[in-house]
Amino acid sequence: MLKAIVYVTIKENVLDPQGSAVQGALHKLGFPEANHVRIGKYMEITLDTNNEQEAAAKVQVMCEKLLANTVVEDYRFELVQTVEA
Amino acid sequence: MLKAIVYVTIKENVLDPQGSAVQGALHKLGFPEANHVRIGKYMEITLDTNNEQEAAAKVQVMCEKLLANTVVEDYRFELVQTVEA
Amino acid sequence: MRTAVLVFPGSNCDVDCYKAIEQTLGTPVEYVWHQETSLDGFDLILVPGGFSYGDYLRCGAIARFAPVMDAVKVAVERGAFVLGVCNGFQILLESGLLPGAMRKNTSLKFICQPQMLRVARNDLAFTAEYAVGEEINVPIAHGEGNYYCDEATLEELKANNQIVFTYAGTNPNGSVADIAGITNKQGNVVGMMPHPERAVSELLGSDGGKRMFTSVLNAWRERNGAVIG
Amino acid sequence: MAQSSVKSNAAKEPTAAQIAEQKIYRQMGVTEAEYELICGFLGRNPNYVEIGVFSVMWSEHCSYKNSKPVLRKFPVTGPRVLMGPGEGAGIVDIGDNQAVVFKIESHNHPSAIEPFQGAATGVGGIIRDIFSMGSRPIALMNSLRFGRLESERVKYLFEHVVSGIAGYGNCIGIPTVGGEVVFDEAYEGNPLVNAMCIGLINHDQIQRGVAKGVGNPVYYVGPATGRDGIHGATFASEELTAESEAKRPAVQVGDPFMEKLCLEACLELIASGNLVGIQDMGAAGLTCSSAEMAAKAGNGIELYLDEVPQRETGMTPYEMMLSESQERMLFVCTPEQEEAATAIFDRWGIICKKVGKVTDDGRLRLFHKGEQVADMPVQELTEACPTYNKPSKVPAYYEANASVDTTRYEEPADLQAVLEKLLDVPSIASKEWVYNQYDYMVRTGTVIGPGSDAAVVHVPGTRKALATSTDCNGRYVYLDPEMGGRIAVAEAARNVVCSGAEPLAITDNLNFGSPDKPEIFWQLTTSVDGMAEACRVLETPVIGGNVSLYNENTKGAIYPTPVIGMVGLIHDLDHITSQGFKAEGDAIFLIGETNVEFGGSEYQASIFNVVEGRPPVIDLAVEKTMQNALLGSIQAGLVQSAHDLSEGGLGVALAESCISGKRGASVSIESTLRADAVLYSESQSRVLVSTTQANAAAFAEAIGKAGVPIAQIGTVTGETLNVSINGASKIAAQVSKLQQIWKDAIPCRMA
Ligand SMILES: Nc1ncnc2c1ncn2[C@@H]1O[C@H](COP(=O)(O)OP(=O)(O)O)[C@@H](O)[C@H]1O
Ligand SMILES: [Mg+2]
Repeated sequence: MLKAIVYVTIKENVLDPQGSAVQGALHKLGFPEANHVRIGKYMEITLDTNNEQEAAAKVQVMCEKLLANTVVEDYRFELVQTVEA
Repeated sequence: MLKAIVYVTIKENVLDPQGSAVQGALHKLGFPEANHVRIGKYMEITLDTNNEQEAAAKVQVMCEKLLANTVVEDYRFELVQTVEA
Repeated sequence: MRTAVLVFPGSNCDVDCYKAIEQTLGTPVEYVWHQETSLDGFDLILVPGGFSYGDYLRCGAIARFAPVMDAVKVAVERGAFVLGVCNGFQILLESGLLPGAMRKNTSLKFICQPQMLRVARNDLAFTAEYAVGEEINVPIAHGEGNYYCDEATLEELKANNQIVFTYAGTNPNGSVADIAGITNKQGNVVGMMPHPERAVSELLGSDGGKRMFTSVLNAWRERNGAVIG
Repeated sequence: MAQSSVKSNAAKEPTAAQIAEQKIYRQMGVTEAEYELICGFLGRNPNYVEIGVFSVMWSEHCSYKNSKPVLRKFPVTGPRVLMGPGEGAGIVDIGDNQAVVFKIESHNHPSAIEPFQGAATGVGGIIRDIFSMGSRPIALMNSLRFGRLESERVKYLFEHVVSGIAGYGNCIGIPTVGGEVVFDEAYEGNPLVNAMCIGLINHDQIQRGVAKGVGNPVYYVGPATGRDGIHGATFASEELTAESEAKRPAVQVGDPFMEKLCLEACLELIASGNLVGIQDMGAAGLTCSSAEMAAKAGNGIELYLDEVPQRETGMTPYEMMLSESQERMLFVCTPEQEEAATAIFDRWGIICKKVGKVTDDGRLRLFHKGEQVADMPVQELTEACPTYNKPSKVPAYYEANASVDTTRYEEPADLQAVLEKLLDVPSIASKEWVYNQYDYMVRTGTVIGPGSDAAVVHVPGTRKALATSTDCNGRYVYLDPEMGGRIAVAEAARNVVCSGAEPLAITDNLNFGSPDKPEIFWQLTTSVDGMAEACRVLETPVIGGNVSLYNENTKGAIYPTPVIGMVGLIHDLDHITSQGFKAEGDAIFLIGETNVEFGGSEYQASIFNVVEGRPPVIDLAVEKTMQNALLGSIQAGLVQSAHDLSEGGLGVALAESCISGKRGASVSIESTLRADAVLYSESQSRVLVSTTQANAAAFAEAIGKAGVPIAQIGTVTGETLNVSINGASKIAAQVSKLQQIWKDAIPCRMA
C-alpha cells in the first residue's frame, strides 16, 4: 500500500493571519528569534493501491480539486510505501 | 539561519473529524482508494540563530507550550540550514 | 419569483433565508437538497450560511462538489439571481463562480456582531433600493471572512465595478480593500459575508438587509414584465 | 486496513477471580460493600465487563448516590410541568400545545484538562439531551468560572473554553444567547464549565427513552465507536490529581458537524413517527443508554457487540460498552418501522446499525464473537446503587464569620474611583470578548442577545418569547449556603422578570467540592435547602439538573456554586424589556430597599480584598411581591428599561444602564446610609427601572400599592453619569469613559 503525504501551504506572497499570530505568540513566550512563521496543512492519505505512477496522478488531481485552493495555497506531495498491517 | 519544520498530527486513537470528512469527500469525488485520511499541521519557523542544539531545545519548548496540544496531538520537528536571504 | 434555498449537510442559515423570503416577500420559496441536479424554474437561488461539511479542510471546499452546484452554474448561465451569504459566499468562491478566496479573520477568532456596511453600487438587482454610499447595519458572524485576491484580480474587480459592499468603520476581519461582498461580471451572482437575512426586522435589531430581497423581487418583476409574483 | 492493528486487550483482562482477590473493582471506584451487593445480584463474581458496567452505572455521575437524598428536597412539580427530573431534560408547558425543554450540564473536569474539547463536548452533550426528547434546540447558555485572569494557565483555559463553546455551538447552528463568567481565585485550577440548552416541542412529540416491545430491534446511530473517554464517568467523579492528568486520553473530541446531521435526522425520525423510544449516549455511552432504556420499559436488552460500528480494530466488549465517543444515539422501533427509519439516516449519510433487540427477561446481555460476555439485571444496574447520607458538619469559617463586622471598612473618599475600579473587575466588565465569538443570532430568533439581564428568544409563529438567565454568586453561597442558595434562584428569576417574562422553572447544576468532607456536604445540603425554599416561594420548580462533585484542586474546594438556569415566558413580544436607558428625559426609579450589606460583595472583595461576614439577606416573600409588581407594570406597558441590582450594587447598575443605552443620567439620592452603601451595597430584591415621564406616576403608584419601596432617583439625560448623595456630588463621569474601562477590561488582560 501507498501513503500520500501532502503539504499544503499558503502562498509566499499571501499574508497568513495564522502564521502572524503564532509568530506574535512565540515572541510573547520569549522566543524573539522566531522571525518568520508559516502554517500549513499536513495530510496523510492511505491509498489502496501499489501503482506509484497511477497514485501520483490521482493525488495530483485530489490536490488540485480539493485538498488545496490554488488561489491562495501551494501544495506538494510524496508517496511512501507502507507495510500492510 | 535555521528553519524548524514542525509536524503536528492528531494522536493515533483520537478522532479526526476533519480527516473523516475529507475522506468522505474523496470517495464522492471518485477516489475510493483513499481509505484513511488524517489531517495535521505543517509549520515552518525561521530562527535567527545558527546554534542547532539551542534551537532544538527551544523548538521543543515551542511545541510543548504553543504549537501542539499534547493532550490530543503528537509533534515532531526537523531543523534545516537555510541560506541567508 | 420562485426562490430556492440550497441545503447542504451542515447548512444552518437555510431556515433563516427561507424565513426572510417568506416574511419580507411572501413569494414561493423551497428548500433544495444538495443532491438535486436541477434548479430549473427557480429565479432566485440562495446559498445559505452555516458550516457545510463542518467547514472542515476549508470553508466551502467540500460543498462545492455537491451535485446541486452544477445546477447553480447552469442557472447562473441562464441569468438567474444567485446570492451566497457567509458560508454561501465561501462556496461560490471555492466553486469559481466568484473570484478570490477566504482566509481566517486576522483576530483568528469567530466574530459575531452588528456591522455597518457601505453600499458601493446600486445598479444591481440586489441593491437597487439602496443609495450609493449608504451605510446599512447588516450583522456578521464568521471565522473566515478575510477576503483575499491578488493585485491583478483586485484591479479587475475595481475596473469592472464588482465590489458591492465594503465594511464601514473598522474592517472586522482584514479583508482586502475592506471588501464585504462582490459580484460577478454579469451582476447576477452576489457573494457577501454579512447576513442580510438576519437583518429584515427591527425586532431582531436591524432591517438593513431587507431591501436586498425587495430589490431583487422588483428586478425580477421588471425583467419579466410581471405585476405580481 | 491501514491502521496499525491493536491487539485485542481481552486476553489481558483480569478474570472474575482476580477481580475479587486483587480487589480490582476498587480502582473503578466500587467499594467493597458495593462489590458484595453486585455479587449478590449476579449470584457470582462479576467478570471484567460486568464490573466495568456496574462501576459506571454506580458512579456518582450516573447514580447520584451521594446527592440523591439532597435532590429529594427540591420541589419538582407545578401546574406547567410536563416532565420533571428523570428523563434527559425537563419539559414545561407554554400554552398552545407547545412546551419548552431545557437542562444544564457540567463538563468541568474534561475542560480542566483539555479546555477546547472539554467545553465543546459539554455543549454537544447537552444538545443531545434536548433533541433526544424530540425537541428542536433553539438556544444555548453557558455558565463559566475561572481563576483570576492573571496567570497564563487561566488565560489559556478561558480562551480555549470560550472557543470550544463557540466552535461547537456555531458549527451546529444553535445560537449561544447568554451566560455568565466569573473569575475568582477559588476556581484556580478547577474551572467550571456548565452548558445549558433550551428547545421547543409540541406536546404530542415528546419522546421517552424506553425500550418497549419485546422483540423490537435496537439501533445504534452516529459515528463509529472508538476508545474515547473510557471511564469518563468515573473520572468525572474523582478529584483532579496528578494521577488523573495521566489519564489524558479520557478526553473526547467533538464533531459538531456529525451532531448537526444526527440532530436533523433524529428530529426527522421523530416527526415521521417511526420509532418507539430514543436516548442519547451520554456519560457511559452504550452502557447507560441501553440499561436505562430497558429499565424504563421494565424489559431487557441483548446487544450484539460485533455489530457495533468500530473506529479502531480489536476493541473489547469492555471498551465498547464504556466508550464515550460523542454524537451517538440509541433507538428502538418496531420491525415494521425499520425500513423507513433507516432510510432517514441513509439520506443524512449517518451510520444506523441494528445492534440488538428488546427482551422480556429484564437483563442486559452482551454477546461478542459468538459468546455471551455479560449478563446483568437492568433494574439493579439502574436503581439498586446504594445511596449515602454523608456526614455533615458546620465549617469553622462559617461560625467565625458570624462575628465579622462588615461595616467596619473605612469609606473611601473617592467613590467614582471605586466605580471605575469595579467596572474594570473582569467578573463585572463587559463580556463582549466572550460573546462576540458566539453566533448568538443564527436561527433569527434572538430578540435580546447577550449583554442584558436575560436573553430573549422568539417562539416562531407566535407573539411569545422565552427569556433565560444563568446565575450563581459563589461567594454568597460560600459565606452562607442557605442564603446564597436562595439568592441564586431569586436573582435568576429577577433577571427573567426584568426582561418581561414570567419565571417558569429552573434547571440547576450543583458544582461542589468533595462530598466526602463533612463541611462540603454541609454546603451542599444547606444550599439546596435555600434553593428549594426559593423555588417554592417563587413558584419555579426544578425540572432537571446535574451534579458535579469533587471540584477540588491542591488548594482545596471551589466555592460552592449551584448554578441556576432559569427560563421564563414572555406572553407578548411587546413586553420585552432590556436594561439600557431608552430616551432622554425618562424617569429613573430604584425599587426595593437598600441596607448596608457588604458581605460577599464585589465592593468588599475588590476594594478591601476580603471575602467575609454574612452575605446580603433576602426575604423571599418580599422578592416575590416585588417581582409580581414589576412584571405587572412591564406587562401594562409602563416600563422603558429594567435592570436588576446585583454585583456592584446601584453604582454598577447605573453605569450599565447608561452604557447599554448610550445615554447619561442625572441621579440624586437622599439617604441616611453611608454613601458607599448607597452605591455599592448588594442588598437584594432591588431593580433599577426607567419609565417615560408620562408613565412615571402610574408606575410609582403601581409599585407603591404593592407595598414595595420605590424612589424616583433621577432622569435619563446627556452623556454623563452624575450621582449626588444628600446633595454632595459623588460621581460625575462621561459614560464613554466608563464604557471604555468596562469594555477594555477583559480584552486588555487577554491581549
Ligand atoms: N441538581 C439536580 N437537580 C434536579 N435534578 C437533577 C439534578 N441533577 C440531576 N438531576 C436529574 O436527575 C436525572 C438524571 O440525571 P443524569 O443522569 O444527569 O441524566 P443524563 O443521563 O441525561 O445525564 C435527570 O433528570 C436530571 O435532570
Ligand atoms: Mg442581572
